[in-house]
Amino acid sequence: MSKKAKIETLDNVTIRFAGDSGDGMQLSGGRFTQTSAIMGNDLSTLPDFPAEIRAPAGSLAGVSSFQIHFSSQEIHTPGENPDVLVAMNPAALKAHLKDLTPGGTLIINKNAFTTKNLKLAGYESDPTEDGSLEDYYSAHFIEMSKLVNLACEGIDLAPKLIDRTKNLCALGVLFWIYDRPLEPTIDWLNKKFKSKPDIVDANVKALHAGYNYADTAEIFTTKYIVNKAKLPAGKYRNINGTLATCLGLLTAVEKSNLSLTFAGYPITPASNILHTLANWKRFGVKTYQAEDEIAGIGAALGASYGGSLGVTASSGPGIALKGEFLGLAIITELPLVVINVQRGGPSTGLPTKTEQSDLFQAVYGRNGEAPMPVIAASTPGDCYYTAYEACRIAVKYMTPVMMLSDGYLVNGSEPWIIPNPDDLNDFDAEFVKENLTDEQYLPYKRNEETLARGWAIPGTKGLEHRIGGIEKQDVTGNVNYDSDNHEKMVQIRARKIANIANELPPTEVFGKKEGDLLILSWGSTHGTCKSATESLLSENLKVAHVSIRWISPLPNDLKDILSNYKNVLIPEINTGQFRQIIRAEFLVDAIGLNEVQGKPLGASTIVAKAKEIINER
Amino acid sequence: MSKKAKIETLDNVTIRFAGDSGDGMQLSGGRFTQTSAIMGNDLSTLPDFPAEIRAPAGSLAGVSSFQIHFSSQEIHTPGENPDVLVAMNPAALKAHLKDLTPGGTLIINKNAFTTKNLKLAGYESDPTEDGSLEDYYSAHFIEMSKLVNLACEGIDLAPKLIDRTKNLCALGVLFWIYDRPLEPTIDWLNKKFKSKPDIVDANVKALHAGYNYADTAEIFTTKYIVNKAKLPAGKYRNINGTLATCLGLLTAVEKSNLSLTFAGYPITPASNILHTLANWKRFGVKTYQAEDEIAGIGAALGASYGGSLGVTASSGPGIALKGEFLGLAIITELPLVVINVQRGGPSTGLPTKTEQSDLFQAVYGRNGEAPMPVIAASTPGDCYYTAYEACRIAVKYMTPVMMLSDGYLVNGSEPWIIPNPDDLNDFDAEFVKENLTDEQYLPYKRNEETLARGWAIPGTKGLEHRIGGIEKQDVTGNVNYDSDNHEKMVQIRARKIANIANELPPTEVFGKKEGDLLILSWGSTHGTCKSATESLLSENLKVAHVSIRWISPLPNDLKDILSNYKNVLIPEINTGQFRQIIRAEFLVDAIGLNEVQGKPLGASTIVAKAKEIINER
Amino acid sequence: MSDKPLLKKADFQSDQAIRWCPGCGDYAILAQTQKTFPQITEDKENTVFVSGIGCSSRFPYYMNTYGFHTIHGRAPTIASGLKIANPDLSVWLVTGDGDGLSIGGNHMIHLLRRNFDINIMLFNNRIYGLTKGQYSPTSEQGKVTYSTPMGSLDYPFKPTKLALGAEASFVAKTIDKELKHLQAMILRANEHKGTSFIEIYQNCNIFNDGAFAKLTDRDTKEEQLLRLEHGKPLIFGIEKDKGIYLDGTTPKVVKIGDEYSIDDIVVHDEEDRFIGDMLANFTESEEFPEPVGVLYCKERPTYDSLMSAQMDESQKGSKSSKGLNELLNAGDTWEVK
Amino acid sequence: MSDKPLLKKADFQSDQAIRWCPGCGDYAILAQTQKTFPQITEDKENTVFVSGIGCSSRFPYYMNTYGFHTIHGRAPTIASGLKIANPDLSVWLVTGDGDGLSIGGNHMIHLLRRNFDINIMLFNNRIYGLTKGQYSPTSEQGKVTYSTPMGSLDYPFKPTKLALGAEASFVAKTIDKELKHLQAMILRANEHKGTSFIEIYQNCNIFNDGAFAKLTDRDTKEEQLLRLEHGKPLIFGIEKDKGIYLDGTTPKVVKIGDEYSIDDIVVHDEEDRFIGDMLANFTESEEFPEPVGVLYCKERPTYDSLMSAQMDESQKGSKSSKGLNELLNAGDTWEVK
Ligand SMILES: Cc1ncc(C[n+]2csc(CCOP(=O)(O)OP(=O)(O)O)c2C)c(N)n1
Ligand SMILES: Cc1ncc(C[n+]2csc(CCOP(=O)(O)OP(=O)(O)O)c2C)c(N)n1
Ligand code: SF4
Ligand code: SF4
Ligand SMILES: [Mg+2]
Ligand SMILES: [Mg+2]
Repeated sequence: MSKKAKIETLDNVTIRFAGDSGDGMQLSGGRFTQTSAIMGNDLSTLPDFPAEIRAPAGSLAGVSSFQIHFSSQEIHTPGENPDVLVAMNPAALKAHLKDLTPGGTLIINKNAFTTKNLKLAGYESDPTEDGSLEDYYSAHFIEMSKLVNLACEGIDLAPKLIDRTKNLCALGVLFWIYDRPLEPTIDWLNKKFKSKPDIVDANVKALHAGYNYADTAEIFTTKYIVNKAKLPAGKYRNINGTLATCLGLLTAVEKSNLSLTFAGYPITPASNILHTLANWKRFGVKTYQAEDEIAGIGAALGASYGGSLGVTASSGPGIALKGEFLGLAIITELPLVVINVQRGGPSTGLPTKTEQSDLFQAVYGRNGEAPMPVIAASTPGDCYYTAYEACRIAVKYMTPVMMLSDGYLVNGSEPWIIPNPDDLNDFDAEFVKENLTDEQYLPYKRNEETLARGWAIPGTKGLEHRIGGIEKQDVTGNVNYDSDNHEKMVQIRARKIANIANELPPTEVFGKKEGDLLILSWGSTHGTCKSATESLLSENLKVAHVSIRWISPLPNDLKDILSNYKNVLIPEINTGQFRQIIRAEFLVDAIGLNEVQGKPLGASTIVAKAKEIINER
Repeated sequence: MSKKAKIETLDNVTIRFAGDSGDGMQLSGGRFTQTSAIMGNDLSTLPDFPAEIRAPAGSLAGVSSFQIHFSSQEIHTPGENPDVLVAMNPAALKAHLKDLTPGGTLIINKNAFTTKNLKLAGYESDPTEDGSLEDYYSAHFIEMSKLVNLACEGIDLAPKLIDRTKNLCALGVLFWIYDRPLEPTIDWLNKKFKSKPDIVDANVKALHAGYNYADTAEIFTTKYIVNKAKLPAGKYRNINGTLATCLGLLTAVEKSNLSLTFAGYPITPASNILHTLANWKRFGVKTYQAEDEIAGIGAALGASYGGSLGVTASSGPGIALKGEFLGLAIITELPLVVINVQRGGPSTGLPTKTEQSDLFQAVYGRNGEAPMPVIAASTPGDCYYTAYEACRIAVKYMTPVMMLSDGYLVNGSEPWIIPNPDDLNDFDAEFVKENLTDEQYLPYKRNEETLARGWAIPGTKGLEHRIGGIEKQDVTGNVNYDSDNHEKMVQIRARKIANIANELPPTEVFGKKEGDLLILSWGSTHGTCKSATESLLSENLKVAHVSIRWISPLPNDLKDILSNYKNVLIPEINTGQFRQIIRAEFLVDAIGLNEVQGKPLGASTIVAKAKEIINER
Repeated sequence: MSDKPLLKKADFQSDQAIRWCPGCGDYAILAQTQKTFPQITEDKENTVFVSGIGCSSRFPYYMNTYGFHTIHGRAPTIASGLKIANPDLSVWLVTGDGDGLSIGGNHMIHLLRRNFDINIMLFNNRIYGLTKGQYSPTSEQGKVTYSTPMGSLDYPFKPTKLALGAEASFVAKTIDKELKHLQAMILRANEHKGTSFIEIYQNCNIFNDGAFAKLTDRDTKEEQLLRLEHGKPLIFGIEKDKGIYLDGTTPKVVKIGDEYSIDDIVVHDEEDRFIGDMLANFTESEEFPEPVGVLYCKERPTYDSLMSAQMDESQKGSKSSKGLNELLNAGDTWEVK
Repeated sequence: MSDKPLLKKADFQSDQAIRWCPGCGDYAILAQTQKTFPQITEDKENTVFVSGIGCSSRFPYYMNTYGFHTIHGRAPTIASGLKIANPDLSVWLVTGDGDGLSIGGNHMIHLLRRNFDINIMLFNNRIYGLTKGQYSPTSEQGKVTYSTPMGSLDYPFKPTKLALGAEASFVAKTIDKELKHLQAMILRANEHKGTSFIEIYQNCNIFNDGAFAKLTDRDTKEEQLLRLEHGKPLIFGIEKDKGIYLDGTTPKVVKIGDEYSIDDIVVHDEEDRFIGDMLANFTESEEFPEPVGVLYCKERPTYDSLMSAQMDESQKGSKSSKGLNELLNAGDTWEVK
């Protein structure tokens, strides 16, 4: 039956699945991802959800998409312009066509191009009929709804449910084109819908229908092979940033024998952290949905005061509300982890889109002299290590720590070597022991090395003491209004945070150790910058990439590193906030590459900018 | 009767009145100030209140003080180390003696040095008896309580009330020493206690008692004369920063024909703004005490939305709570003035002390790309002009504006030429006119020059429209999630604020137009920096002083000015926040002089530091 | 109202595409509001809808009046400031059970006690819709949601009881599906001078479908609803054969017939706060029917009218035009020549 | 309690100098608390006092237990988190009418409905003390203060009514000058499992002196105070000759004698929420005496106990020690060699 297809090998492919919110695009994308992972590709993914809960079916506002970039090489981004666009309805086509690579492959569910849907998407004429697509793309119009209906004949399911399987049909087509096995998906369906055999049946039939259609129909003439990537050896899983963050927190408390108390208030895109942790009660994790963000951080701080590690998470507007409490955490010197999953601002802004524009808020957004460590995760999987480090530093230095994440990181995913918690930095947490002497406990006596005060928790005999937000007397912690004491305490608090830099590992420089251009990134632009650097290095340009994890304090060796390059380029999804910090700190005339479009930067933009700089300066 | 006293002329004198909270030191200080003002001295004052409401009488926590610096020259600070210390009880002596100039004059109320008071102040032996003071100071122990008791014999008042007049006795002594008339004080007493002749009588007697004592007793051998200062001609009054701020706000609305709505929540040291404005209902000012700071700014923004100029004021922790709402004001582009009367932080910190440590919060403390003008007042009287400008810019550019003030500015006072509102910058406020056409009103259409959108207030026919915190479509203001539109709006909002720099007057440079050192200040360190600069210039050093009013945006000409000096010194009452901004903006290796002691900097510290820089570099 | 031409429902429909989920109860509330408004005003420019954040809070976008979609929980603050600036506006506040009672609870209770002349429509779907289904302060204890996989632990608020506890001067309850009743409540709120609090039970068919089913099912609802009418006895049931009887201080449901006659039944008095409190306690109880209608309504001076009075009073005698100069020149002054 | 040696009042006195104004009612409350505590605990390390900001909120500094002076209005959040972390602690929350009902009103009502086992002492002096005398949400309408020179406009909260509206499970009221009664209320709050709300009328002799004079003047107070006792009729007056009678749904003060006998008087039942609501309405009214004592007390599961139960339940069967690895390795995994 099967026609003889040409076979070509590719290094890299980016596919974007796009359809109505109800079309199951996240599922198709997820399954393609899983299968590719098992096949040994490196990959990176990025879902994009509509802002509305349930926008009207067929509307532009209701389009949901999922992009996967997979490769036989190491990759670092979910890709820019897709090579393949799957468009399940006119709105999806309208919203995403502009991104498709010229000459790219278009796979369209022809049955969804009804007059009503075309109108909803704002098409005057039907692009699957008017020939407007074929000139520019390799366009395939497949009657997916019809295909699945035929395939599922005889299954006792409502027509609506059968129609819903068309996402599996689309997946089947792609599996054929990229020569991927169907079994992992079939296994998964069997597990997922264990109790609903009809559903499994319909979905499997739809999957095969798509696969067979591609195999049989004359329209696809080439199969593509994307080989295994050479990845570091290890046991892998796919992970998104939310789960990685939660696992990082859990690892932190398990290693330190602490308990975890998470208190927060729902907000997109941070809510999933609460949801995930809420399922982990069996591991001793306590979660608390507070009445607002202030109560969330308050309860987390209260928990820390009580000897559990308090963690809270939110996004821009919610973080804004936590500012006053951060000051209290700083002056009372209690451990606390605050996670900011950044989204587009200002104000409510673009709540479902990614952005890096809360950096200023994290570093500077408090009243008074209120220094506080700020750490940023660079990839979905890195959220694990970042969350772990945030907890470790919070406890070791008795300080609140702000962890910066963003919409892309929490929702994006990548293959991830399952870590061995034993390999992580040691993490000792100790409470002050009970005091059976007559001596008054001194809550602000410090560890000489870290300058951390003791963690003396209520319930411990002989440590009764009072803390609060008024300036404290050195050593005793009593209320104190003296000038000299205040200045001293301001300095101690600053020094304590600055000292953290002394324990940071040497900063990794990827690329040339000196040269024309250093690309400096923080947070989720890591992958894009690394890809761009690889590309520039492959053209023999003298460039390097440094990705900064600790923004406050900055690593001690950064100054020297910066001095090894003629130029410094800082790409950010904001108007130049990190650039401002680097300029102030090192008086380096860093150049910004700034796009604020609610989505990750593209590596090609960075490559172009880098070349421009190298050539011009 | 009167002995023949030597007469000496002095340029400058600084007196500090210190006593228990109940001792009336603020009153003595105020009267001395007023009399000196009328005599034509230039002057500057600084009260210092205890943090407690009513700390136990005689305790260190209960000491209240008032410092006045008066001069026959122009002066800019309340002085550093007083030449004269009036100490009404042992605690006052204990708390303030360390600041008294070596060899300075001590005037002590001997009667308060009881065993109980000595113990409360922590004295082991009586310093008025053990000779410990006379070696270092010109110490005068006066039995003030006894003096007033004798003077008031026959007046039918409770002994407690009579004893309370001893602050007038102390004042009388000082009036004699500095050759000042008693009449202004007597007139004032008559007015103030019109309905209580006995009180007037006792106070006047006490005043005379002190004056006569100084005149008669052998202990004061010299009278000092501080001549009139050559001040700019005009009608003067004494003013503190709170009143100046309120007058500035009122002037703004009167000039623009707007109404003023002030909404806030009490917090030290900002509450007096609310109290002052609450008394001005007769001028159309509406004030609203909200349930918290969030409600305060929300109501102010709601008022602005309704066409009244909304103003709110708070201090550090309260400003922290307003951050989320600032984002809403920025994206909805409504006028709003937020006044931050800075105090010592972090957290509750030192609530009654001054500090400049909320600069970062003002400039950077918001989520998302949230640019907003920041203006800082430099002297108590300058609060008037600053508040006026804050209002003008808020309305002209349809933006929230943050005005920075501080504990020193609101409580300190200085002689002030009564301004003529007609001389101020024009201030036109116009609402969008009603629209009787069928065309949809476009709320985000902009003025081409200022980029401000129209102020279209509810109640106006034909302008019905919807605004909110989600990203808005350019021109229409509709909800919009597009990438390109978002980037465009981010840029427009930034440009609108940056453009304000184009209308700022040329920056004033005091001193050499180029040279070795520029002293750069913002906010209330203005006076100290100016004094230091005068002193350095008098030694023929090549220095200058620039005081920055607009911190965001910075003036366009600052870059050139900075380039005219070998070094830049930035004195601040924080750990270097403005320095950080200047470094980032101009890549200038500015040097910081930072003291965080809850009190104004001293000019001598700056002078010393300046010399060190000039000599070393 | 004057003799201007009456506005129509369509005049209150904005041009924005409505983005609630198909089937959401919010649609019905919007439609009833748009339908009622021609009876409320003939100048739509004087009406302002202010909201917080949530599905319900998108409401202002769809009303062709002035509208302000503010931030989460803070609509009462904006509405209060707006009313201070311009007491003549008709200000409507739309909020949800999360927006108005969780993050915004404090502003809500303070608005109620201050009694600004503002009308509140609280859409209670007992869930957070916009953030995709976490429990809210009105969710029943034990509710399984994303954030509470083993069931929620918090005891819920009864919104009308909280409102009465906060000294509300007008408290009513209605249901998205009770179209006429909803309209009537909107009209009553509009008539009331002072803060009017209408709780509207609203079905979120995506995350909390059927939360109010027993109150809206044609077959069962009359057994469950206690329809309040001022001056009428508190009776209910398909046969109108049950009523509320006060046994000492304790209310009881009794059957009207042999033992109890209609005269034994408590007569509703909207101005009686003891009755209002009692009815609010009936919310979502096993024992009592669910009261809908006006639980309590008693006017007292509004904040805005008191403020206007003070402003007027303060301006008596003094002329504000001279004010600024008078103030600038107050206190001791002196001339330097 | 065990047979450990009893602690003494002095054991609960910290070494910090007390900084309230001489004559402040706070002193009496502190003294009664320190006096009562030996009856409450024999391990002072298990007691934590948490407060916000205000004069009253300095309280923890003076108790020789653990103490946390937090930020304005937010003490309930810290206390809740503390109780989550360690449900065995005895947590006391001290707040003021500004701290607890103005800026902190939302956290307060949510704490009450959640019913954490925490004891709240709200010092109501009807003024902002620490910020030097602005009116508060409990100040009477028309109050002249620095921020309201022509008199305040807001209608005040009745704190006990708000607490009941927020589903409080224990609501009591007492007075700084009623030393024994104050002690008794502290003991009752301690006994109650769940959030206990004690409102304490407290004189601020600096900014609001005499606010409660009619309730504390020896000569008049018994005519004004309705001393609540469970199971006893609601009578008051120096001669104990007045009582509360229910006329239909409406309470009335009646004289016991000819027309009404003691049997006509409502009998207090702490567990009856209808009575609780009624009594809360009596607050600061012209018509009714001021109730002091326990208005309402009815236990229901506490948040902390429900949470503990869920934690226990979740851990049945699964061993948490293996948890981390299980989670790390969950889902599809594959090996790269
Ligand atoms: C400061 C802040 N915190 C949290 C959110 C996220 N958020 C938006 S709406 C909402 C709750 C919505 O619930 P409700 O008010 O009941 O409205 P509904 O969607 O159910 O109509 C939350 C938590 C936000 N936008 N801002
Ligand atoms: C965020 C914040 N806002 C305002 C203040 C100022 N403030 C401190 S205490 C207080 C009110 C105190 O009143 P109350 O709670 O009644 O306590 P009292 O002093 O009367 O005992 C205020 C407004 C503050 N410290 N923090
Ligand atoms: S999520 Fe619920 S409340 Fe929100 S629009 Fe959808 S159905 Fe309505
Ligand atoms: S101001 Fe009032 S409440 Fe505060 S300590 Fe003084 S008397 Fe007590
Ligand atoms: Mg809801
Ligand atoms: Mg108070």
